[in-house]
Amino acid sequence: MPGSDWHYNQPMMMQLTVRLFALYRERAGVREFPLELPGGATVADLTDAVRLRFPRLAPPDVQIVVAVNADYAEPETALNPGDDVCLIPPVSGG
Amino acid sequence: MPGSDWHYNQPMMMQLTVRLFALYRERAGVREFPLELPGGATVADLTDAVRLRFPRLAPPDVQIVVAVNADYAEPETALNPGDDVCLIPPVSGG
Amino acid sequence: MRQSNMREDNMIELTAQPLDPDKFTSAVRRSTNGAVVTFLGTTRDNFEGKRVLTLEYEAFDEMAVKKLEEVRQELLAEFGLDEIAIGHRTGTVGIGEISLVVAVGSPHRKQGFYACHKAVDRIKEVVPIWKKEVYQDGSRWVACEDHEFAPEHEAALEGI
Amino acid sequence: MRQSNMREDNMIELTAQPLDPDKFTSAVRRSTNGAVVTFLGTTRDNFEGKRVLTLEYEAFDEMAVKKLEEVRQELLAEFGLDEIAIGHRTGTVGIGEISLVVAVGSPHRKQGFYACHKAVDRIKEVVPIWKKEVYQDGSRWVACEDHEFAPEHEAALEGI
Repeated sequence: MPGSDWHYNQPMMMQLTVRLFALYRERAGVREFPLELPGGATVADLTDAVRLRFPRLAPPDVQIVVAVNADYAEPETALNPGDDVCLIPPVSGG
Repeated sequence: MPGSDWHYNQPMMMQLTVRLFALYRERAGVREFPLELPGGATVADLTDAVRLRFPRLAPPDVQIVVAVNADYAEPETALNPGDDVCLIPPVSGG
Repeated sequence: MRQSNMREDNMIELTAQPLDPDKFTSAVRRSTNGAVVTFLGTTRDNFEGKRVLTLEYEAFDEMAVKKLEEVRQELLAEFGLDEIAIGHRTGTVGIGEISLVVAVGSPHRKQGFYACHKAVDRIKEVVPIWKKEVYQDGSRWVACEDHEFAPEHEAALEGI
Repeated sequence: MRQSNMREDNMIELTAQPLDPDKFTSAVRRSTNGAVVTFLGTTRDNFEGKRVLTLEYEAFDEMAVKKLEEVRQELLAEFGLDEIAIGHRTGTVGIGEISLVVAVGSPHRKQGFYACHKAVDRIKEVVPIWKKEVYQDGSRWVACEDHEFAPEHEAALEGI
């Protein structure tokens, strides 16, 4: 497991579990997946990583909306280890 | 009973029954009363006659709304014998 | 005593019995559309700080049903709705009970909200129904504020 | 399986059970006021001519309840209402059933209508709930039209 003393030159990595709902869950074919990101990574870094892993999740011109700890997060929001991260396709309740 | 042959100079009179509701019924103290008006009388003639008979029914600056045959009537509407005439105080349903 | 004055098409009801809102919303629900907007008017327990004990609704029944149906037809035509159902209480209505129910079934919620709002406004404007608030020490016909005899009116009538 | 996710104050409900509109209107009725406006969203039997067999609602439960409560608090503050109660179905919902109920109790009907309308709009914008229409020959996540892969998107992705 990566840690601050694993290598002095290596940025601290954080382990996240990303959950998916509805359309995204079906397109990815998984309910959740583990994702490792550098310490200090933002929501935008996360969606970049998600697109690399699941290129067919959303068209390039569609922003992937992310909820962090059950609230909508901006692309520049910094992530922290242990955050609850969910990918939110366009909602259609009612 | 007055009729066209009662006196050749007498205009034909018509007999109406005027019904009252709610505030007007209570102020007049009657549910209905008979009213004799000249043939060709209008709703305005009727409300004039009503005010003479029941001066305290409505203030002078408040128009007495009249329904003829269960529909709102204009002051210039001509009345006919047998019309169902009702005095409609300001409504307050709901 | 007349207990209910329900039209043949069952979409207008003037009744001395308690109104069941579910009956009206059910009457306008369609599996082809998606929006039902309902208004319930309920009787208040106070007027300008005075405690209201009960309400008495009086209607010119025949004309009231006719006007309710006119309002219904106007709005059906104006907003392209599926259905409107309207119920109004008459007689003695206890505090907190439903005196008016207007249910609108609509393909689009926006039209449903507008139509229901307009229906309630129109009903309060044109339907010959009157309510009287009964207090411990008297009563008052509602919405007749500008129609009460002010002192100058009383004076003007003295000479008649 | 979670059947119901009712908050302590009982004004927000996310549930896999049928919604009873009367429960919500009753929760917001007050004898101190006079207006209850209710919206019922019901499931449609068709989409662009295709027959819909059933609907599947999926929710991010924890966040959905939180967002519903936020919408409720926003509108209570904005419109000076007495109370708002909101219910939303999850799971499989048959055609013609109620998927959403919003009931607003208000001293004034105008505010009641505005608040109820705005509540429905906000719920459809911000609450993480998704519906899927199930047809004889497939299914579709609703409101994802502009989010589907158009042919040029498919092409752009070929190289990845």
